[in-house]
Amino acid sequence: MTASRNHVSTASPKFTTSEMMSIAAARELRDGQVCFVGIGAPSTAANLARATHAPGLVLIYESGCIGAKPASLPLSIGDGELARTADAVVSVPEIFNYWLQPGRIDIGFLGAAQIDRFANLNTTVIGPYERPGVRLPGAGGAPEIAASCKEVVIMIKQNRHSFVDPLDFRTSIGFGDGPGSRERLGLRGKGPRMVITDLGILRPDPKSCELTLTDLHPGVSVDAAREATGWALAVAPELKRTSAPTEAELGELRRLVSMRAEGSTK
Amino acid sequence: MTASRNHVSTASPKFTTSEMMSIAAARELRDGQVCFVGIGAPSTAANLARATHAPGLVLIYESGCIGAKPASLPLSIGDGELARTADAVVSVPEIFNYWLQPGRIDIGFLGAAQIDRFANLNTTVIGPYERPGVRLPGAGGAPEIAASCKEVVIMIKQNRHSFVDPLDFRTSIGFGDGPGSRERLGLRGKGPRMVITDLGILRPDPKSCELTLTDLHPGVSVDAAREATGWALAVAPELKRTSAPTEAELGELRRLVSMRAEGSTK
Amino acid sequence: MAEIVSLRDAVAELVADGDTVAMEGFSHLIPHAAGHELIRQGRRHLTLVRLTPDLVFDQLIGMGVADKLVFSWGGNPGVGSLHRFRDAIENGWPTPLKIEEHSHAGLTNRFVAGASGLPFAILRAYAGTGLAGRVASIKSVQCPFTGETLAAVPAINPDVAIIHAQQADAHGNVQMWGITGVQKEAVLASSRSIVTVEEIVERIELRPGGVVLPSWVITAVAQVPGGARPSYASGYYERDNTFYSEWEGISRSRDTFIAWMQRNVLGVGA
Amino acid sequence: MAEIVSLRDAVAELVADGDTVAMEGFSHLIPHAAGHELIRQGRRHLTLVRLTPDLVFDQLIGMGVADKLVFSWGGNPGVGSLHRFRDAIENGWPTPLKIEEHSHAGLTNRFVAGASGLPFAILRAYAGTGLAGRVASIKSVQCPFTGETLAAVPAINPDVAIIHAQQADAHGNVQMWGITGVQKEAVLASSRSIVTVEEIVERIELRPGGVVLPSWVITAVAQVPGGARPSYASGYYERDNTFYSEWEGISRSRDTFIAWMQRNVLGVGA
Repeated sequence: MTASRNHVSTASPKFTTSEMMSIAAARELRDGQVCFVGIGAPSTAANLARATHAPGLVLIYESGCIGAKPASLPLSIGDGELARTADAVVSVPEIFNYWLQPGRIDIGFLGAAQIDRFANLNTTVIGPYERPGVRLPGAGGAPEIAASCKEVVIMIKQNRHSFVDPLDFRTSIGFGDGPGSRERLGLRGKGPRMVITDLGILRPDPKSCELTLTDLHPGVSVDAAREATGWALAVAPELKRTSAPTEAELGELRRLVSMRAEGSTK
Repeated sequence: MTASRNHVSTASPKFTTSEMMSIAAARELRDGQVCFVGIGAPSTAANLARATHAPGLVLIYESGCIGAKPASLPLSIGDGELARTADAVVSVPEIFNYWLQPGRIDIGFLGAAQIDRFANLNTTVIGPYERPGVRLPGAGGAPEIAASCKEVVIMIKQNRHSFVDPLDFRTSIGFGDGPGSRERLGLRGKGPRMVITDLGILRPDPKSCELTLTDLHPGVSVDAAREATGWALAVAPELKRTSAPTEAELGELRRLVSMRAEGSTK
Repeated sequence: MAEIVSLRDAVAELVADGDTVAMEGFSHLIPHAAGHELIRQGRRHLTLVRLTPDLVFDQLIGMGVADKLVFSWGGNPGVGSLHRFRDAIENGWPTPLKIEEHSHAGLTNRFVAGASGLPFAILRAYAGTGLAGRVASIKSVQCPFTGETLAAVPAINPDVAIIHAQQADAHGNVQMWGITGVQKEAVLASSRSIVTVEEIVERIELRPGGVVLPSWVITAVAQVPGGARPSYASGYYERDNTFYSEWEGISRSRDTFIAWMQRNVLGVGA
Repeated sequence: MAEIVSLRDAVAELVADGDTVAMEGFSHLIPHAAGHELIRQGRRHLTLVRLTPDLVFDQLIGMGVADKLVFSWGGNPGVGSLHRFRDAIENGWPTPLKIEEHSHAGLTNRFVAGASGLPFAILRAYAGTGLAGRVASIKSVQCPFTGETLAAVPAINPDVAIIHAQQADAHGNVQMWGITGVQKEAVLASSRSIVTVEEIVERIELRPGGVVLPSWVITAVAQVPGGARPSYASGYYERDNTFYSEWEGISRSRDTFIAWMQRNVLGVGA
């Protein structure tokens, strides 16, 4: 909770859009929730939440670490720091079968390369599957995180490459083809609660399930968000403005990120 | 390997029929084999083998103990001594799913209340199932031990109550209804290799699968074995005579049994 | 998150008449004290679930707590029969007891399916036995790849799981070690759970063979030192094998059984 | 019982061209040294299996060892792409690479089924995704109790499993600890297995979180200190995150990749 020593206290500290995205995501996690965390941006946000307003947040990584409390940001989902600080380390079969699949996780926290208007995600290929332009890493734990967690929060930078319709490949399901899709597929979790980008926050419309811009980060215009979206972006009638990062949030985020850099030289 | 201090060395020491049964069974286990052990007589025989000619016998108990090396005979399959001396203790789901089911165990070692001519076993009820005269403990691990181990060795006292045809209930399968039964049921193990009783040893006929008396323990007559069998007992043309227990075997058996008695007062 | 409460309050709040209650412990860490509390509070019409019903289930059945038993091996390990269990099945005393009977492999996989959020489990089991065809919760399924037929058993998802463990911390995280049976699966398969523990420690230090259940999958933790006796708690006390042998005599007649229960369970506070 | 041999002999005797080889290690204990030995011995036409192919699989694929990859996530964790993996899929260099792609949940359950001697596993997975319908090893099955439809995946039973662990004893019993992924299942599912270890100890003392594989389920144990580098071995050395970052530059071009392999793998003894 200590501010970074390098940062001068001001009423509105400067921050990057990536930092705003991490901080907006961290704010969405409540103390005591159980959170299945993908690596990268989701892990940064979850650890920021744990280091600030949600010290009792339970972090679960697909490597088998339950209740990990890393002092620095892990570089991979299997870092030794996660295992050393976990309440329990279980096998990979167990983490998927006993912990994720039954729907006992509150929040699944995912990133992706592409997202569509129903918050379906692509982490598989850009271009045709058989002869891809870019081969992405693939599914990993994402399809079952997306299906089985009670709710899902997605972090993704918003631009014409990432916000596309249709996806080149549907790796993980959000709301499928729209209302009723998840129910027809027998999925237990409620699906994406929100998508947090570097420009703002989108939430599914309660009726149409279509992602709707509901919040803009400081300094971002609706037009900029529309311009960064590969379909006609729905915008909520009353747009909220995200509060700028506090000094405490920014300081803690920067501390975590700098510790990762140090950790990587070990 | 030390003889009991209480026993005077003679050329042919005195022994009970139960002792002969344990010793005959122990002799059938070879060093380095992996043996899934039921409690009671099978556990006694397996631990006797490990204490005498088969120090590298790997004992597996359904409580999850792999490679248990108890110094005294366990009273239950879940004794602390088994866990303390095991190479690994795993969960009960794991012991059945990863260790027994795939057929990686050499020998399954079973007892029963009743056996029929095809070495099927009953540990469920005496009398009708819905209104039993005697309710027995039930299946436990036996049906899958009988089905999945590469071979099965059965220990049972031979009399008109235990050697019956038909069984009151078929809890665990030997050769089912005879030749081809196991194959039709898709069982992977070869089934019972032998049945060791207090009177002798029976082995399945290679063609008919019917249990055939092949060995008589010292002092037992064919007529006595026939009299103790609830069906017309098949007898091998060349009957072998079991060697009497050696002093070393008896001494070790008695030491193990006496240590159980001591252990039970803890 | 688990609440740390008294055993009396845990049973009062979390176990209702008619519930399905799994009490696990495979020859180790058997929740005897919790069973006695169920008896003292006069629970009725329970469906009791356990792979290896032994003395505490004999007591629960003999006191008329259960309408039904789901099990795979019922006996006094290393000693012999459970006489109260037999009396209930053979003679309907004190009340008829319905049974649903599996093998260990089958019932353990019912817990696995329950813990996994699956409606059923597949296994190689029951082929050629009298259980197949007789027990409604044993069916079969075909492999969609090889066509092979396998046994299928339905998930079991009890209302309450009750287990005993060595340690909890102040947050309600639990650790057990030694033979841990199917306790993790029983807790994860159940809607609610009660864990009695030998002691509440400042901080759980992971042990070799330690199995941890985090607080957020447990409903209530109660400190009950000796809560597994006459079973044992590895690292705390040994199995009272003498009592297991004595139970044969105590339980053989209805009168000696009732007298023993009056003296040792009903007349004793939680 | 496991034989204790050199890594060179283990690979020479147990891995043949055309074999299906699972090399497991979930961001920990990744068997790099064994992978390099496969490259040095010039194995060809392997089907490689791994949940998380990363640097050592990039190297194996880039050196033309594999015809096919069965996997669920292929990347340089925390860094980015695997360029040799991408070059093989996107451009067929140095040889076309067939892929069979699952999610972690699906592939891990294929190992579980393989270790369990079952022909398939059931799970809640793939519904509504592009993998269902595209991947032949994803089918469905109906619950015989509830009628619910679940995903089914076939068991995977590799010819050889290769893993790295911290310790073995002189009998070939193995212990690993920390994140242990799906290594136990990989060994139990495979016909043969090679375990490289940091050290051979007098006697295995069970650790918290320790997973033991007894000697009699292992084919060969080879002592290879540092055999997981640049991955890590909990209790022995840390992950070389710098090298993971540098691999991005090394692997990006075919030339720098080949030069690195020549210098650091082909020119070095086992």
